[in-house]
Amino acid sequence: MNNLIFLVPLLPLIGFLINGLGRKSLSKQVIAIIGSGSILGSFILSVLLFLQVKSTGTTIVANYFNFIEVGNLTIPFAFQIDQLSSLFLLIITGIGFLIHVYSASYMHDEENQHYGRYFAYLNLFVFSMLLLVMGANYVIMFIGWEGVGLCSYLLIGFWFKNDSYNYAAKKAFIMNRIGDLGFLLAVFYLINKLGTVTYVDVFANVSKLSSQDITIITALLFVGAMGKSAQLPLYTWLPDAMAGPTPVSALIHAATMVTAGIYMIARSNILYTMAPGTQGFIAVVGLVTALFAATIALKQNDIKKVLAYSTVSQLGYMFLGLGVGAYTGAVFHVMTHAFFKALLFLGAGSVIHAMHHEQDIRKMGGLKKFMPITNITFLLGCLAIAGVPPFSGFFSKDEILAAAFEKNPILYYLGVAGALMTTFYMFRLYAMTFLGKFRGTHDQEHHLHESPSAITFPLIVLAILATVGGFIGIPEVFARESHWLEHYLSPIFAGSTALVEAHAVNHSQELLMMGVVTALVLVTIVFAWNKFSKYEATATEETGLGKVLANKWYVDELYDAVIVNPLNAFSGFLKNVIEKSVIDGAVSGVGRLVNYSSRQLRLVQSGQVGGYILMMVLSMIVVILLWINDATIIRFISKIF
Amino acid sequence: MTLLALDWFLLIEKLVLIAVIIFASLGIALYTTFAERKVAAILQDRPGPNRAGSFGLLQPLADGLKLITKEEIIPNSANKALFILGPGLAMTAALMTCAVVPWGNKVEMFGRSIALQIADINIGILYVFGVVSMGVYGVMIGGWASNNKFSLMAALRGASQAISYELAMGLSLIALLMLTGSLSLRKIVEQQMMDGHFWNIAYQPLGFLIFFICAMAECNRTPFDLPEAENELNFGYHQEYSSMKLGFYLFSEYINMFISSTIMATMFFGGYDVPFFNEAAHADLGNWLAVIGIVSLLFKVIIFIFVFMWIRWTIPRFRYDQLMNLGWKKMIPLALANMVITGAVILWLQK
Amino acid sequence: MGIVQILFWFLTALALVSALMVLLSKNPVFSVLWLIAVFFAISGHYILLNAQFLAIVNMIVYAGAIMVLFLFVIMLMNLNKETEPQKNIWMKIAGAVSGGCLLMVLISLVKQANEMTGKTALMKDGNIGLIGNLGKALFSDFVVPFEISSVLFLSAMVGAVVIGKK
Amino acid sequence: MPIQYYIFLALALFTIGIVGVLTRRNAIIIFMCVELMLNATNLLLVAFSKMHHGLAYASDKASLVGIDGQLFVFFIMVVAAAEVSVGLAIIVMMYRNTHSVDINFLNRLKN
Amino acid sequence: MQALTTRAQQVERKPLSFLESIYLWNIFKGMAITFKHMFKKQPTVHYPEVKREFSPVFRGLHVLNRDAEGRENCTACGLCAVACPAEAITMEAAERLEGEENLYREEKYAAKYEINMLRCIFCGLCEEACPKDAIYLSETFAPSDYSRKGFIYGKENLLIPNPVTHPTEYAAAKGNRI
Repeated sequence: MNNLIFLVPLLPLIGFLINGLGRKSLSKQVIAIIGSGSILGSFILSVLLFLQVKSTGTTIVANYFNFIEVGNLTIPFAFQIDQLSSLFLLIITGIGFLIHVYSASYMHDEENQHYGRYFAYLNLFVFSMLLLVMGANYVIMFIGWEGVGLCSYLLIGFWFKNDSYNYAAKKAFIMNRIGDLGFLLAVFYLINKLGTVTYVDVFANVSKLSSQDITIITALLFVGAMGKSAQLPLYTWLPDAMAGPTPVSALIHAATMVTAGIYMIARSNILYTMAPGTQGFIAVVGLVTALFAATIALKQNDIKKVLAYSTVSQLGYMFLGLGVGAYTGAVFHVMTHAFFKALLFLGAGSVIHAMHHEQDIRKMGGLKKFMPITNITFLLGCLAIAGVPPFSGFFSKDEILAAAFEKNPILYYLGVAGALMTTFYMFRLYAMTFLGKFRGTHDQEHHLHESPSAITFPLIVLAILATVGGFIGIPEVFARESHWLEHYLSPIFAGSTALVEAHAVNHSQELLMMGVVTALVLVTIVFAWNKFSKYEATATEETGLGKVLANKWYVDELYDAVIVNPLNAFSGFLKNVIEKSVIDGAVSGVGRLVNYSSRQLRLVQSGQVGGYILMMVLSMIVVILLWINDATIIRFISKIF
Repeated sequence: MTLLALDWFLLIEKLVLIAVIIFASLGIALYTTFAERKVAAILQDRPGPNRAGSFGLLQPLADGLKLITKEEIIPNSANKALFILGPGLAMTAALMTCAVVPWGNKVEMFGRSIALQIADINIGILYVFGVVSMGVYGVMIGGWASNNKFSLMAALRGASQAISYELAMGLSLIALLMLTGSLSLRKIVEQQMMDGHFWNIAYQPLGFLIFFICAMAECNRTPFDLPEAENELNFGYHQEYSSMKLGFYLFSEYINMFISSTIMATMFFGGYDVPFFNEAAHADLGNWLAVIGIVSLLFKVIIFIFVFMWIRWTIPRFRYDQLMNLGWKKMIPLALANMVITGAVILWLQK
Repeated sequence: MGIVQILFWFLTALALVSALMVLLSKNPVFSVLWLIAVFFAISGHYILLNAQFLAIVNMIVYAGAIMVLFLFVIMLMNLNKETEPQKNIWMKIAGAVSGGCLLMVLISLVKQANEMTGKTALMKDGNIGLIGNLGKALFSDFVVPFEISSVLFLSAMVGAVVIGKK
Repeated sequence: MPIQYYIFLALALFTIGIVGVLTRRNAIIIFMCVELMLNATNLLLVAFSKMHHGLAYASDKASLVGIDGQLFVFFIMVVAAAEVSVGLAIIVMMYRNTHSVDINFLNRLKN
Repeated sequence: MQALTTRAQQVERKPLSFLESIYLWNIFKGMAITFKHMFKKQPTVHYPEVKREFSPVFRGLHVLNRDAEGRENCTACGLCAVACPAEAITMEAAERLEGEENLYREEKYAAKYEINMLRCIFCGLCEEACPKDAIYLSETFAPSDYSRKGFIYGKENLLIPNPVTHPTEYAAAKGNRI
């Protein structure tokens, strides 16, 4: 089994190559089979790996070759399979496979060539993500990190004929670049301080680092995570990334790529545990992001935008979990979130598909009777994300909130507020989409239909997962030693848990908190249900806070005003003044100097072979003269004359 | 090279030999011109020259006299030095070839054993090729120095013909050399004289045919006399020549014919070997054995010369493209095939 | 002074004079003819060194084939004294002087090379120059270079034809 | 003969070749000078081969020491012949294009 | 193109077959033919030693005849000149003087008699026209000279030797005529 590890990322890579190169010659069916099949293969291997890790509990490090070998620094190309990465492998390949299946049907209207391109990108994405997760050091992780960035750029701009989509793609790419810079700096810092980037070595030698170093490293790494996982202030790319095809949104922006930051921090948990300052910062950023995005989501009318902001919000929860030291909770939430968010996105995709690419929920409604399966699965997803027990979201979110309460009750209260907002906008979305009566055109109504089985199958599978997925992490409150996930991941977080003394909230308080939150959630659901199931389109402008929220707190405008415009002005100054007169002047001056001296030197280059040979002979003479003993030659010459 | 040892008797002996052979060659060439006319006449049912001397035997002398006493003309625009050098080179090259030909057995004279060969060198036949390739210069220089377009064209024609056929000639001999295993002409003759050995013609009929044709081309004999096609191609490289310089050119050609006949007789027909006559058993004949050998060789040579003439007065000349096609597309592949087959057979026999 | 010495000095003088005449002749045809003389002199040296095969090959290949090609080309182009391009006199002097310097430097180099003093080349003895020995060495130890050189020849032939046909 | 005589002779021939290349403008003459240089090296190779052979010959008459030098000469001749065939073809091409064999017309290296 | 006559034949230009392109076979055939000629009888007449018989009507150079006493027959009547199709004959007449009876048979004789041998076509019409048998065509032929002038034969070239003074030459010149 160990020697098959390399196959896990290799299969998607092969799929990428075949689909990419054969996109014009292969039929759609073949492309879909290759694309999905390679992921299925990876998934099967991942399951085997997971089972192995689960049964033996050991960490496998597969060393392949030395990727970089400079001086004392040796960076091997190695994969590390342990509890954390095997879990992520399952999520990536499993959900990835479902999304591939979904895409096979969803993208069927594309031209053959673009269909192949789509699957090639998708496979490349999975490959990069697997590389990111499986890498045994930060550099391999960085390769995957960059790879997913690239793939997200390619996939967001998949319909590259639309300029605004390209703009969104570029935005995502640049935002990610800002974060990547932090990651890269952190890696360099690590290399500088420790001389190694391999996880095992780094974590073993953590004690050699001063707390300041750790803070800097963790902060820089977190900057990377902020970019990749769309945290404030680098979150704006994610909503815009909805430009890509819906399955892409589901795969990248819900289930996998954005969780890379979580994975990275969870992977480096020891470092973070030793840097409480950074951890606090993360908690604050996560919470603020969660609330901030939730408020924006309240007023969005685009079905995918709502989901996108909810993703940002949920990611904020995960960072909150990481920030308060609930690494297991964060990972747990990653997993459940992957289930229900993928489900929601795919459901949204199904809706959009049925509505012929209409994304405005104000023009939907009453889809319940047209699309029963989508309706039910979507409802299950909403319940899960709202945290209604016993759906999966309840367990994971509860774990994070409980941990936050332990840290600071304020974090808890704000978190609960965010959770209620989440419930509200999700049910607003559900109600406006599926309940009430249809508000779209007659033509659209005529064509409404349930999606084909390739689309509904993943929905059903994901719905089941979203419903029962939480049971792998039942809190201690309900049953002792029942938190399987915590048990499973404990080796990874062993170092961190050892550092932090455990002080659990007592059970009665916890049960009370759960009850109150559940009640509030249910109330919110009822409220939203009632309010929006009878929604009628009105022409009234939003006012006040509503307008601010609908405009996403004017963050994009703020960024434009604060960062983009001054930067543009500065760039303009650099371009027009500095570049033209100073740099160009210097460059052209050097050029002119070279030009002038060349023109003089050119006279030597007559182009006449004879001249060159003369030079050759003369230099031969000089070389020989230099080589042989001067005294003898002088004696010889004086003898001649 | 025994030549270089300071053995004065040897030097004198060789000088005498050289003188004799050169004069003999010249004489034979002289009479070949006569024979040419006579044979032509006989083949055409005419009596031929018969005025000078009985049967016209003094005719060559008369011809020579005529050539010598004619006016020497060197064209004004010609390059004088080269104009004179050209025929000289042609003549020298023609005469130099005889150096390696074994004319007969050793003779005992003045208490010395004299080999009837100027130099028995290790690379005999290669030497012949070397000298033959020099012969081209006489033609080219003469043609160029005349400063006449037609001469130049004829010279180039002649030179390319000579070079083309030299290739096939060499290749045809390689098969023979595989058999003999030696380049020395004397060794080759002695091998043919041995009991149980036939003349090489028996082993190499195709090689001989190719060699013969190529020799004809090298000598510019009909049907390969393109370089000097008198009326059809506006004469040849010697168009501007007159008097003895023209005579040299013509003479060198006849000497070439004589020498190539000798080489053919030596290589393929046993040289000075007398057929059905065991020389080794008649050692008591002494020097007469050598004389018999020389006569035998000369007899073979005369037959060859006759065949040359016979062919000349039978066959019309080739067109130039036919000539080149024959040389490059027929002779060389044939010679190569002959070489390969011979090599294969030798290997097969030796296992 | 034995006959070998006499011949050596004669051939040396012939080679040098002819080589100089190659340069000094205004007419390219004369240059070619002088070069042939150089080759003859060098062949003579080979014979003195008892390298019979090389001597005759030098004659056949260089004098008999290569120089005929040169003559062909020169004659077909109708190059003569009048059309011969001449270098400017200063360039000629520069060339001659630098060449002379090179010769001087090289000779001084050889003069002080101790490895070469007191060594002689075996003149007429020794059989390595005979065709039998050379042939054995050529077709046993050097058979691969020999075959490769035949391929080189073929490609050169093809190349010449292709260039010439354009 | 002393080997140095041969070295000097070869050097002199070689230098004459170089001077020829330097002082002539006719491409064919230059080419011929290159041949002259090749021949100078050939002569030197043969002389050296005989020098080495002479040392071995004193003890073993059948020795083949130094034969490789003469074979090198053989290969040099082969290469020279190939070179000449291609080179002359090139010169003929050049003559067809420029109607001259003056290498001063071949100054494309300049640009 | 339409052939102008029925005699035109298309020349066949087949490529040579292999045997032909080797040339050898045909060469041997040709050589056999020439070799046969070596043994053929030569038709050559070795001229100065052996002469071919003339036919009785052979027409050679002209001869001005004399009678048996050595007198010229010609009376310069001009009939021969009139008859001559090539207009090669000219003459001038003169009167026989006293004491010349032994020279000229008639009272009128040709003081000058010239035949341009380059124009003469040796047709024999002059001989036919002559009423006096004064001119006839001999068996002598192939004259040679260095200039064209020499071919204008005068009386000194044409007159037959005097049978009285030079009987042998006369006989030789007369040949087997009459």
